[in-house]
Amino acid sequence: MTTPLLDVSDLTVRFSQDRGKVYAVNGVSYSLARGETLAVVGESGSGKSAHVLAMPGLLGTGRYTGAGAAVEVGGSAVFAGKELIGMPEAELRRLRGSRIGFVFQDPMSSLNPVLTVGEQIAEAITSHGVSPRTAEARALDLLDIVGIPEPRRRARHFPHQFSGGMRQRAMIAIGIACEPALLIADEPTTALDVLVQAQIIDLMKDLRRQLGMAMIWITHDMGVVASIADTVQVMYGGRIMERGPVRAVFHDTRSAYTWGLLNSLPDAEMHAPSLAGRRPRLRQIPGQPPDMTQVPVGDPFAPRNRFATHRCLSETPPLQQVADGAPGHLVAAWYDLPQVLRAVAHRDASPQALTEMGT
Amino acid sequence: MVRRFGARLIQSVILLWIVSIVGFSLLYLTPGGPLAMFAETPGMTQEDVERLERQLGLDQPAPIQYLRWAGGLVVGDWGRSYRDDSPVLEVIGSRIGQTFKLMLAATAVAMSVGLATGILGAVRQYGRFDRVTTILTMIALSIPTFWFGLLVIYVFSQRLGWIPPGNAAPVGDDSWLSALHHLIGPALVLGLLSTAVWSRYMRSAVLETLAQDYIRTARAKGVLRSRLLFHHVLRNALLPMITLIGLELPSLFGGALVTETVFTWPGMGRLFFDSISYRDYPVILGMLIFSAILVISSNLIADTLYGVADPRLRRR
Amino acid sequence: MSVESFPAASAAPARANTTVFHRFLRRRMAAVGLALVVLLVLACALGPFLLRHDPLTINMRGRFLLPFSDGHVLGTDEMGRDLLARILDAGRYSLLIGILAMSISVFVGGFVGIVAGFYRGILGHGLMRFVDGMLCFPSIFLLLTLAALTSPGVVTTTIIIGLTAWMSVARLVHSSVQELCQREFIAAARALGLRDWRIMIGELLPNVAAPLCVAATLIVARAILLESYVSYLGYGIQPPVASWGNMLQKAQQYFNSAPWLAILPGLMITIAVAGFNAIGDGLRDALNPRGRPG
Amino acid sequence: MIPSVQGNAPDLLRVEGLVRHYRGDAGIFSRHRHVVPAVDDVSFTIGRGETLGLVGESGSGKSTVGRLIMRLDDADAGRIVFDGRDITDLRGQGLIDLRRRLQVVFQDPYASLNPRRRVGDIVGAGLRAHGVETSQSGLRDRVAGLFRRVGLDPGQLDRYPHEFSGGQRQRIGIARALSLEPELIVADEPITALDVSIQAQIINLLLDLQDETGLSYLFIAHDLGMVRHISHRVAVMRRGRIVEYGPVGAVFDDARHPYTRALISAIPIPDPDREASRRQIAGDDGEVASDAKLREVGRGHWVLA
Repeated sequence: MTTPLLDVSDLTVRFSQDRGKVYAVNGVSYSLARGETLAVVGESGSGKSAHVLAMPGLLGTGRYTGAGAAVEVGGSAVFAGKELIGMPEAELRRLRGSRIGFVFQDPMSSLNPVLTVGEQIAEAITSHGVSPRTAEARALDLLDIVGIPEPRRRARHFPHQFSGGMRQRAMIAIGIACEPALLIADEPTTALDVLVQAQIIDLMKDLRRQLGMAMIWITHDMGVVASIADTVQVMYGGRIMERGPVRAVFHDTRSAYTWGLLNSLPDAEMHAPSLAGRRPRLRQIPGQPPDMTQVPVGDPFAPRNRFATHRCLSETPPLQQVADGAPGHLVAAWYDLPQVLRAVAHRDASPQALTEMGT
Repeated sequence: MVRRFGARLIQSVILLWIVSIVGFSLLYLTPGGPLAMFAETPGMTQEDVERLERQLGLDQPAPIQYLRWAGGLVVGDWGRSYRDDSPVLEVIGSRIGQTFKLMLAATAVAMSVGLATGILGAVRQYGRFDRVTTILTMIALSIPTFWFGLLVIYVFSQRLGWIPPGNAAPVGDDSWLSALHHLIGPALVLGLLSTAVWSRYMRSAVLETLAQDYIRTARAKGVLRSRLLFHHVLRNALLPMITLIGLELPSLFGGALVTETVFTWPGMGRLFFDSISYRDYPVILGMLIFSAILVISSNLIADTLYGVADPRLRRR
Repeated sequence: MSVESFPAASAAPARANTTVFHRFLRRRMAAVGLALVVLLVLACALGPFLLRHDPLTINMRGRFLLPFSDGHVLGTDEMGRDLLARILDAGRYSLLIGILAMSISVFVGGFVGIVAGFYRGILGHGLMRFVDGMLCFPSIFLLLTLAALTSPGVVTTTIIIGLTAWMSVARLVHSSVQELCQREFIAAARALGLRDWRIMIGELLPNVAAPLCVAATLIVARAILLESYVSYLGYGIQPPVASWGNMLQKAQQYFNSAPWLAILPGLMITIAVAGFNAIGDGLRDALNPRGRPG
Repeated sequence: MIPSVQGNAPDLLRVEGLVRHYRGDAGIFSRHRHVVPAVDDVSFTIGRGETLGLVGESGSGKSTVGRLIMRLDDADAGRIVFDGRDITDLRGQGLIDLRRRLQVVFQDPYASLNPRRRVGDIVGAGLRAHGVETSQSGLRDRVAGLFRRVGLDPGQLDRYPHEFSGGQRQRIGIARALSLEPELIVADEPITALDVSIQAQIINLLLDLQDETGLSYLFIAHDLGMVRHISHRVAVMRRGRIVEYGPVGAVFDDARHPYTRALISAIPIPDPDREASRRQIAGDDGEVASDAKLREVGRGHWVLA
């Protein structure tokens, strides 16, 4: 087995702020192979963005960040043989933009409003020791690669003269400018409309194939996960709940949280519109997201999980290979979900009972 | 761009109109009225006062008086001083140069020191330099200008003898060196307050810019720290500073007035005091309107410059 | 129907452990400012009752006494009056005028700001253009003109300062009301059929209270400064009533022989103004906690 | 000609030729330029107990339609008829009375609750303003009842909005809308700002309330899956116009307008196998012809052509 591109172990992130500590990421370990696409799914506050941005030092540890919250990052993240946590800022800077590229959620606020798009793309290249002239030519190529027509004219435009989709394409051009080994995409399509989202997903798939780069794609949309991921990693309460090949996680779900997420989505097949009679309900997950200011104890999903045992509430389950599952399919759970579901189905004899999982 | 300027121009004219009404009614409504001074002058009979009233058109109803006065304002006839009957514009014109000189010198000090300390403070937020400047700006904002002027005169003029105690230049000496020497004291005193204002604005503008998403993008690109500061942070943070010039002008003008009285500087400030003690209504009103015109036009210029400097407003 | 479990519901984000006051006290400058102001107010309010000397007793044999001589902690002035007693007595007027003028400004400015922000038509525009017009005059010009043309005194000085300082409050409140009116809870209130005055008082006012408090402290600082200046020039508080400003007027003449007479009142003004400014700044920071992790 | 399906029962709401244009520049006094979507010749009906889903991308004008119906904004042309009465130009007391029958739930659960008021007061504000309940204890009881109905703990009446999570706040917003027992609720993207695991809770709550009281919804959203789940009929908006309109089944399974088809085909399916076989239809970028009219292509199914 070859060495992984990125090897994360026991990563923790804490924010200190006026209101106290936020336990954002609580011991995350995984590895990413070269060329692999990992989708990190979770809700707001699950730690999905925080843990990824903490590694390359984009979470307030640098000097020019202006973030009011102090950040503590612990654990280890080895990228291409080098430890990122605790690496001096100057060295991190050389890695960012060259070996690790980034695409952020909101292309409007993520692009500098007073610099031209061409300048901003070229800057990603000149910052890593390429002459301005070469960089400019390369910037025009990049605009063409990401599908922006008339690159020569568009390069002189400012971000506000671009449409939302075009801006995100420019952002992608910045991200891939130095052909990085890893592209980190933090909810790159969340701010976009569904038609534009589809175009951006297609573009990213193409680029991934052309450049052979690995990708970490952070999202909350299970549909997007299904369309781009090789591997899925479901996060909740700052922990990995389940992780594995995309088909295994979707079709052989082992975490109650993943199961709840997938089943709470509306399904075209279950619908029969009529004014009369009771319409089907969605299978909702009861309760509220966890309070991240509390010291984490036990399985973070336990308070909302109807299958939770006493052990779930007090003891944190380790992330382990699913015994009878696909290789690389890991879950953090004290319960055995398929067995529990079978038992419930048998007892209630009707799938309708599962509609309200928490009552 | 042109449309924006046009719209702002119309706004400015409307503002000027409002200003003229406010200024006029302010003086019209004050107890005593313009003739109170004459009524108290010994040797003036009731008939004399009434004759004067008719002569100056003060017996007309207020709107008529306003229209006459405003009409004169537009064509450049701002009335005549009660004291020596010279045209108001001439009186103001003879003094404004000195005041401008003082304001310019103070602004130069304020901008250079204020911007530099603001940037440094923000870049090392909560560092030692930042803490010290924060306290110093707070003190500078709180010191009464006239008292600070008195202290400066006492220490640097009377005790140390470094600077002259007042006035723009001794009679008969019009060398620029002497003028500069006389300018130091009042310019520093006037500049102190503005320095603090510029420093605080700059600091918060830089801090706000640092928190923007595009700064994270620039860091994610691996941009060098120096380039990040000069190319990304300052370009954005300096933009709103353009409008500060216009916004700061009224307080700078008022500060100049105060400083001039302490340093016996022969500018608008002295004129103003002479005029209010003499109740020279046309001159007082003229100066109020003049300062307002100055403020409005500088805001217009600052706004136009902003429109040119910010690409988001440049086109369209 | 589906009712979620209540234990989970009550585990909602709790952040009551740090209040605005706590955050305020964490800023060192703000805490120092508050301490200074409290100290100053207490000293001015209670001091005259505790001191041996009366601020008005003239003693022509004990003129220009240096500080710490003959039982006069801060010395005496040109008429032999105890300077400490005079300063504390003057402080009563200076602080009182500052606070009363602020109340006028906050009331007028708050009213105009809320009304103009809520009614955006001709009324709102007209009011705000008037505010803009007033702000075009340097406030010291306006203040001195009015002060010089009216009969000087404590009441007029207070009213005049209040009436020339409200515009900045109006502008602040106006912009914050406009921003609030974009938020959906105002639309919700309108959709519920609440009457305009109910929305302005019940929904908008509580939300502008915070910026109004900040503005209020900063305006106290400015009012104290303005009062001192007007009185210094002889158009404000008239002797024998003492204020820090008019104490300086006389003291100026004796700057060479008795500098403490001019330095001490000026210092008091600076301390009082800095104290209120620091409170205002601290409040602003405490009310807008930045730096939430994204 | 106004498209309508429930031909027999009288419509609760009927919108005819609604038009709203925003100027690029909001007058010479304003420094801000608003680029706000216009609404152009929009017509539809909502029957009693019915849910009409209004979908479109950002900038399609769907939220503006909601604001116009709520009379939070005034239309430039067209008519809004509520229960047989023209409310387009209603003002004063008449408008205030209308508020009891027509309510709204907003998108952002953080911006839609006054942060300085207790949630109990927020929910009870309408009852008090309309004089429905004047005694303090009676008001409290009613608000507590509303809390129970939307699945909140009545013991939390005296808390402030920031003490609640996003989903709970949206329940508070719904309780406020329900307080006056309206006949129609305009739900303007009520789930967009919520986490996935909370969205289903709110959708189920809305369905429950409709079954209990027979109220009607105008459900505005861009999430086609949720719209399909909750709506009886759907209207698809694009650039201020309705391009397709009809029963859910017809619009989703037999979409006629190329834009609708592109929209439906672009939604990623949360299943890797089905997602791999999903075929995406390119959207049309052609301008909508200004003389295009809605034409009936099936029973109650209308398409802009």
